[in-house]
Amino acid sequence: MAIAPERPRIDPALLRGGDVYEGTRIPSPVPTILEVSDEIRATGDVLQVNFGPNHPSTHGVLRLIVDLTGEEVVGLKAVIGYLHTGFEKTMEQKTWWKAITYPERIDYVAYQNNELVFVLAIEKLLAIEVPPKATWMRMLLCELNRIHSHLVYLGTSALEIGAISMFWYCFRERDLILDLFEMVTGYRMHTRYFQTGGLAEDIPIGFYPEARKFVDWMPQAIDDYEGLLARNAIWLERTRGIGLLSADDAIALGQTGPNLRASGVDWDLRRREPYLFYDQVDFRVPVYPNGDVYDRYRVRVDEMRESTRIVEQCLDRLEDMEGEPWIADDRKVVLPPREELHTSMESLIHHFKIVTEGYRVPAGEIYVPIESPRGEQGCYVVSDGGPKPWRVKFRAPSFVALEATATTMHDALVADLIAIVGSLDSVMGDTDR
Amino acid sequence: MLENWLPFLIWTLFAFTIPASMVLFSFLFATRPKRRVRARVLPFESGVSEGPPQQHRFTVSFYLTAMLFIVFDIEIVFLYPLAVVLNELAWFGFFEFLFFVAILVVAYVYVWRKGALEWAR
Amino acid sequence: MGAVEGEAGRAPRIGRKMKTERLLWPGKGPSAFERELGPEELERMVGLTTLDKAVGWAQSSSIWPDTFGLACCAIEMMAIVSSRYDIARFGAEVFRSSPRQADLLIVSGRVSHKMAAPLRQIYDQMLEPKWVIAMGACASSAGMFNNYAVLQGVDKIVPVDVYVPGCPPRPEGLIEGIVRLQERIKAGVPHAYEWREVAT
Amino acid sequence: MARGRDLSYDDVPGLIRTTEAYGETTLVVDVAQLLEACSYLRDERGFNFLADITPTDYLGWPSSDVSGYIGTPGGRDINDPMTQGLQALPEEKPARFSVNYHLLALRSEPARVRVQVWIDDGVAVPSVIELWPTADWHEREAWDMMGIPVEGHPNLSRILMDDDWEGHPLRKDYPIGGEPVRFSSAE
Repeated sequence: MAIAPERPRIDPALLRGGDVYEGTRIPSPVPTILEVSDEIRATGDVLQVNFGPNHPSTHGVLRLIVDLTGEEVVGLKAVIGYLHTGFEKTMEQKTWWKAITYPERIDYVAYQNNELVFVLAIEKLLAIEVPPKATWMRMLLCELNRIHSHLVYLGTSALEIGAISMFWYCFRERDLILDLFEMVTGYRMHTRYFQTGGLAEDIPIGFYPEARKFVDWMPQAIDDYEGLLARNAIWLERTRGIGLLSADDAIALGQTGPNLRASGVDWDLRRREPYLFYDQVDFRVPVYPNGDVYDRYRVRVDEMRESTRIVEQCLDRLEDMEGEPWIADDRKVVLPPREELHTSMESLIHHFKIVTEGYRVPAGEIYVPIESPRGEQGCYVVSDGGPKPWRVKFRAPSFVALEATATTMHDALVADLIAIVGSLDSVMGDTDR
Repeated sequence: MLENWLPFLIWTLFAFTIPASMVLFSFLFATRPKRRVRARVLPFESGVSEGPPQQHRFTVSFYLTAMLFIVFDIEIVFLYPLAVVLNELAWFGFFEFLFFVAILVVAYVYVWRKGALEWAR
Repeated sequence: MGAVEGEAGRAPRIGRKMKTERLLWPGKGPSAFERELGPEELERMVGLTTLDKAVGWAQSSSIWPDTFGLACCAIEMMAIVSSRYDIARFGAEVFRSSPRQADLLIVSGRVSHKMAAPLRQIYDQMLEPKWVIAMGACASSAGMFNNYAVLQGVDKIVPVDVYVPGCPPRPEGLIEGIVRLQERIKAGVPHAYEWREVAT
Repeated sequence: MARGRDLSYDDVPGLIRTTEAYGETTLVVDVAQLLEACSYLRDERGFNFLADITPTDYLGWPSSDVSGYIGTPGGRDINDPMTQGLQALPEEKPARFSVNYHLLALRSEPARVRVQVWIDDGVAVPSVIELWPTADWHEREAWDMMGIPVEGHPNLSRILMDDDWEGHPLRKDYPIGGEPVRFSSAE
């Protein structure tokens, strides 16, 4: 049973290199399990090792059952599910309003993007018009969150490969970003700041100068990282030409985001299917041709620079938007302001209805994809017109990224295994949902 | 005769008492395990270890790496006595040392060109 | 710090600090345990000799956590090692990955049923004296996930010493949990597995 | 074969109906001809990327009236006054389970389509691993969480739940589990 007997040609307009090896390296009967070939099994030297749930180098509770001959990886099987939290079942029990806080815990490194994708899905079903100030602020926070996610990736995967000081560099900037989140939303992680129809609160007064300071400082910080790693002989030796993934295999395995752009396919949802105001913002989509660990690193570092530029442009727009509404004023869905409750009976009824039973979303099903730091984060929502979602399903880019472990493990050593799993940048909460 | 051995004896005394005290104190003050648990006997395999460690055959490439280590690293042992008497031997000792290292470099280049340093592909 | 109320009617005793030396924070005053139990009862109950105090001080000053990162709390657990929060000031920055060398198991994140068996096995493989911190709402009580997949509180399978609230708790919150644990060790409070069986 | 935005999908084999809502096209396909439809979409229409396979359980889909702010299928008209009374019954579903294949044409003018298949409990769905290898884990998750048998899948086993777990948690008749809490707003 050949896998994908003949692949459809990829649109050459999207390709920037990416033909890293000819043919396909996807293992044949089961695309996600690398079987030990018979002659190696015959030598009897195969040692099965558990990179189990509690392993320092797997990011979270991923379990890899690896067959080794000496240092060489000849067999691999990923076992997931050790962090399955039953999000989708739990969200079906909660009203729309309460369910918004669940998606943040799914991909707990890119929490703003997850929350955004669920809120966008609800707003699309409700056909609510979100004020521009809220949309710009959402874009700003999501880009800050993208930098935060890439910093956590860079810090931990460089730590695994041996560049331990990178961890302290990256977590220094991460805390700067979390200070901004804390100033705007009141808490460092899982901010629950996006509300159906806009934002939960207005933007605090001192936020813009603080964000300006961060935007001015970030490019030098990225220069520090690149100074440490870009021409570091050990880093190049450990990452270049390792974990190869060609453009065909990447698309066949459903890779998205930096994993796809590092394999030479120019595909970024912010550019191809713009949502929010990404078409009014100018940024460059970094694409690299070689499809190895080093290119995934380069894509993510360049994306940090681009995100800083986007944050800067969002700030320019936001600064002359003082006093504009930051949430829609559709009383059926949005809580009326507090002071209005004392005077008008009608808003009291609205407030009561929204808080107790929850607003209702018209019946229908919808799939909204956005570009999260790991790739296409889709949210498929089915509503039966009631106050609770009927079905919520998150298309998790990390779930798909781990499918590529078997393909990228082609003649890798044990040390490369750690670099490859780190470069796929999968978050286990997102994988197991 | 004794006095030039005295410093050595004092040094040996310290070298013996310090590790012994560590072992003794850690044994004396250790808190005994409350319950004998089967899991403690198992090897740690990231949380999913089933049974006692089975015997595995290790590939021959590890043997090769061990041999290389011995060839190039244990040579230092031969250089210790040289270092002690180097000033008496003066130049002769130094050239002897250079000749010794030259042999090693030849061996190193041979091994390197043969590709033994790369992991057996 | 507030006076420690004695029995009804008696003059409230001003809680004075225990004899255990307060190197870190001399002016801090009595810790939570000393306030609750009062210095005399605790010392009488536990009967600390100077040797126990020395061992307690040694154990608490270098408590090595096990890298047991599960979910979002693991990211904040990593943050306590970073330069701004720096757990090295409390001697706990060495994160050991094997349970043989770890004293403290920080359960950081939600424990799914599939992960419960490995968690219990790792706890058993840790050598005494060992302590457990349930970090975050999910480890303490499954937090917002009251469903089929998540273990309702890690103290159902592992005796827990300190519960740290928060979702995820701030790095300062976790450091406060570790400092509280150190005070318990110095005060000689017995380990969780000695006086608290696993909650059924 | 027109490369441009050919919007009509009438020549998809096994097509039952096409619905357009919220800017998305949904092709309801007969389950027997799912493989032909998918390979046609992939080879002729350029949908070379499978984003997601999503099973949904419609057991107990509300046949009763649904009051409240029901708007037109195209979305709500905000300025006309909302009526409180019964507006529209959500339409009846052909079968209990719907399996949705979200396809994406990864090309310069991108296109998305949802291939929807309606099956009852126990009916098997053909595996599309041959067309898109990424379907491997998606189908295993569909089997694990919703109990949808996938025939032709080389390694159909549980992926998220424990191997000895009984029942399929995401089904509507599967209890939410967890512990009863004293003060819960769950009505």
